[in-house]
Amino acid sequence: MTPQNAKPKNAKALSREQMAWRAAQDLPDGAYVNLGLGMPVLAANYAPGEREIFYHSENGILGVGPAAKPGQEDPELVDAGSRLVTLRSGAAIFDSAASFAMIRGGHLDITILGAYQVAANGDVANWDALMPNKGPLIGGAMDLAKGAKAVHIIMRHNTKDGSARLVAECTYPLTTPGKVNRVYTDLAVLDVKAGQFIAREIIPGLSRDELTARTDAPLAFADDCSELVAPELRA
Amino acid sequence: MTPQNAKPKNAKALSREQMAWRAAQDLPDGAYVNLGLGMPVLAANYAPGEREIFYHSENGILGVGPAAKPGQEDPELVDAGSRLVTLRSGAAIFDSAASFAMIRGGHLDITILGAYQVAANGDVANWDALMPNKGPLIGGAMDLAKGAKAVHIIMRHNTKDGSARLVAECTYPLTTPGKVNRVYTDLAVLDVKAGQFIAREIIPGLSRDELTARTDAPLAFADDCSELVAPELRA
Amino acid sequence: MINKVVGDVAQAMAGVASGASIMISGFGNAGIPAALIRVLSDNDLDNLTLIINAIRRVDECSPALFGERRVARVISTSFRGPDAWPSNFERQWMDGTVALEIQPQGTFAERIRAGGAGIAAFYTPTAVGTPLVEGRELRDFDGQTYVLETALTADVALLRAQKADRFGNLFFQGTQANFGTVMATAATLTIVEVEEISDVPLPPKQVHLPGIYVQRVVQVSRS
Amino acid sequence: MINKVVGDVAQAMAGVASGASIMISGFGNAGIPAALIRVLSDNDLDNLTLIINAIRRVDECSPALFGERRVARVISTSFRGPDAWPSNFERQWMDGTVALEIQPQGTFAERIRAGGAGIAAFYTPTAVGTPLVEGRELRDFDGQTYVLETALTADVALLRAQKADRFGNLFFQGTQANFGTVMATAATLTIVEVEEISDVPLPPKQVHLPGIYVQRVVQVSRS
Repeated sequence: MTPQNAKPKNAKALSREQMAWRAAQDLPDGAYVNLGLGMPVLAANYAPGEREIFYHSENGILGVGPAAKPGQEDPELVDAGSRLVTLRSGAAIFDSAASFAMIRGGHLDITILGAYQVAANGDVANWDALMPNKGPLIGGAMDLAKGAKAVHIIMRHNTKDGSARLVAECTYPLTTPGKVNRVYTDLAVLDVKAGQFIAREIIPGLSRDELTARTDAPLAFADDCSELVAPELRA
Repeated sequence: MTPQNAKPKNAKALSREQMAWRAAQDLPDGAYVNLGLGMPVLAANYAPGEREIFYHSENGILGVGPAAKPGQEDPELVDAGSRLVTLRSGAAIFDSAASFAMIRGGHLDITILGAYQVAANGDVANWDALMPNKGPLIGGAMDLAKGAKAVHIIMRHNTKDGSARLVAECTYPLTTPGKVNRVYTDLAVLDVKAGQFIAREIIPGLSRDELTARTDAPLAFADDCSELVAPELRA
Repeated sequence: MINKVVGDVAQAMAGVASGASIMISGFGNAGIPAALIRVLSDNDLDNLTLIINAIRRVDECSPALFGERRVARVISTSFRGPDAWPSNFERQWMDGTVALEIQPQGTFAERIRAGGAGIAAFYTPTAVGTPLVEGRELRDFDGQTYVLETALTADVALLRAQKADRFGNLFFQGTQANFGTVMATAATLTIVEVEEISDVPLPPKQVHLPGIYVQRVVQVSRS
Repeated sequence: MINKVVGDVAQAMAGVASGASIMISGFGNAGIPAALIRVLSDNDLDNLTLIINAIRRVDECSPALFGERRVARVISTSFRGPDAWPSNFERQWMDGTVALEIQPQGTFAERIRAGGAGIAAFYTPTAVGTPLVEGRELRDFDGQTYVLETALTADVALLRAQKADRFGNLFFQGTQANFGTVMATAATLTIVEVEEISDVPLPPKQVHLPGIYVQRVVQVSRS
């Protein structure tokens, strides 16, 4: 695939907030969900309000609530992004060993992670882009990707130079092989199944040909493939 | 060794309570101690009152207090012997996995166990006397004997038919090899060191020869070997 | 909305089937889910595997379970209790109709923890040098010998706790937690009988077991 | 009488020597023993091994520790923080003067737990299929592949908690526990700075870490 422009010309790519919003719509009522740093953690702002979702933070919270209001912060209550947070009703707190026992033991329903690359066989690479002078950032991602019942990825469809992030085979070091179920990009929502990506939703104005050109892996389209429409959201 | 009478004729063997009392005198201030079922658990009644000792119960207590008084029992607060107990000040409660992590991790200072046999190399056998129609009773003994920093045994010096329990080699299945440091019997206090028993205290009236005859293993006498005198105690 | 509270013990036990492996909490009387155990023998189950430390309590709660030979296999840590010998279970152990796997209590607890924590196996020093590890895989680390033990999981875990809220969060009284906390993590379906359902969510620092590990809660008052 | 409370941080850190392996708790700012970290660089130590998730916090608390090249080796889970690059630690990683062992956070936590729990090694699925396990011992259990990880222990653990009593029992505020609870079990000498010394013993159900795992406690108020 020839590198493209980072973003399509004839369609409006989703913003970070809109990608997070879209991912949030798929979180079911009663789900236990871990949100990775960056875009994934924004999803908590956009889940439909009537659903009860327990957000897990790998430093030891099940039931992360909204960010603490100024003046009401508890400096010792932080999430995995070191943000000062609150707890939702029914939350529990525990230590890191218990937290990763929960992750590794397969108890979380969904983890949403950022990534550099996702391959058509479900491999994900998100911890080391092999950049000079940039150290690796493993943290809890390998445990989460391996342990969660479902792995959802939020990432831009292409790199800044237009290269594909949805690839036939990851060129960056893997976080875990074969675990990704779904990818939310700024152009589409895609399932990962049987060695290919299956587009379920595409942003208005983007042709199937352009999505195919921007994807460096086997890509099919769901029979009910529809428009990916997200509300306007402030950053 | 020819079987003897169960008890010596010319000396008064210690009672269960007196053996427990003697073992309790060696529990230092600030020690974390697990007491096995039977005679060992009696030791808690006899430790010098000015010493702060934290008794561990493998079902999840560090800081077992005295038995609950009638009418003040909490039916959900039991020790490893299923006795309704209280907590001492500064006690903590945890689950069985945490309790055995504490045991196995080598954090307890002393465990006092009952036994069928102790060998001169420190082997102990206390879970299966190979009696017909008597099932094994492992419980937490193997973890405790392996994990505690020091293993003390309370047991009668001889069986009911007069056979030795302090032996050159255990004939019953081992609980753990090579871990016993000290044995409190109804006749003597003995250290286990360098492949032999070393008598440190002997009850009044019992000759060294008779103790030797009643011990089926290498037996030496400490230079400062003294009389083992325990107060009269009610059962 | 999350609501894990069910109306009665029959609903709580719905779907527990013949052939199931069932972990049961309890040490002494603390944490024994006596009402759930009784329902086990009301239902027409057989070929059960019981994973339980307090094996003799089963006979006390429900003589029919062994009496009617519904249990095929027991994994436990000891079974010679202080009471009159033999219980129904013990009779079946003696006549060889119940398979018994017996192991140190710490190994039992750690295997269950591993089962819930995604650890496939671990090396423990306990029981090395004893007949229990004959034929087993041993290995030295830093000059000490360890035995390989594998994780234990089950279809069902039965627990008792003092309080629960609708999220399935549990508060344990006294030493009620014992094996229950790890059993809940290692079973597909965790069912808990509790003294009290709290109408308000338990405060976070009072949650001894997070509701993620609990599927059903039922109130069974003992008082 | 048991009294684990010492008068000041210098007393608390007495005997921590060059060449020591030191576990340090903390996630974000929660549970970071900042005062103890600062004392580490006041003392004339070198050749230290730091076992810490929040490695960049060390530079923030005590630039001298890496600045004066007192650390020979770091075991951590990631170190590219959100702040300006590079920290003193990161400079030394780049020029190769600090050895770095990096691993998944769950493996890091579990290795430390194993160290405190007497487990020599365990098989975990995390990182299988990634470059991190190249050359490592893999093994299949029930059709899934696992990697063998060994226990981590240390000479010293440094923690921060909200409250302690004279027995060394700890109460953690918020998410302050994080790695501290397991680090305390895996170290020979556990030193804790706390916001508050409680004159009365902590109630049993408020004890998040039993005092058996704590050797010294010192009050360091942040407010």
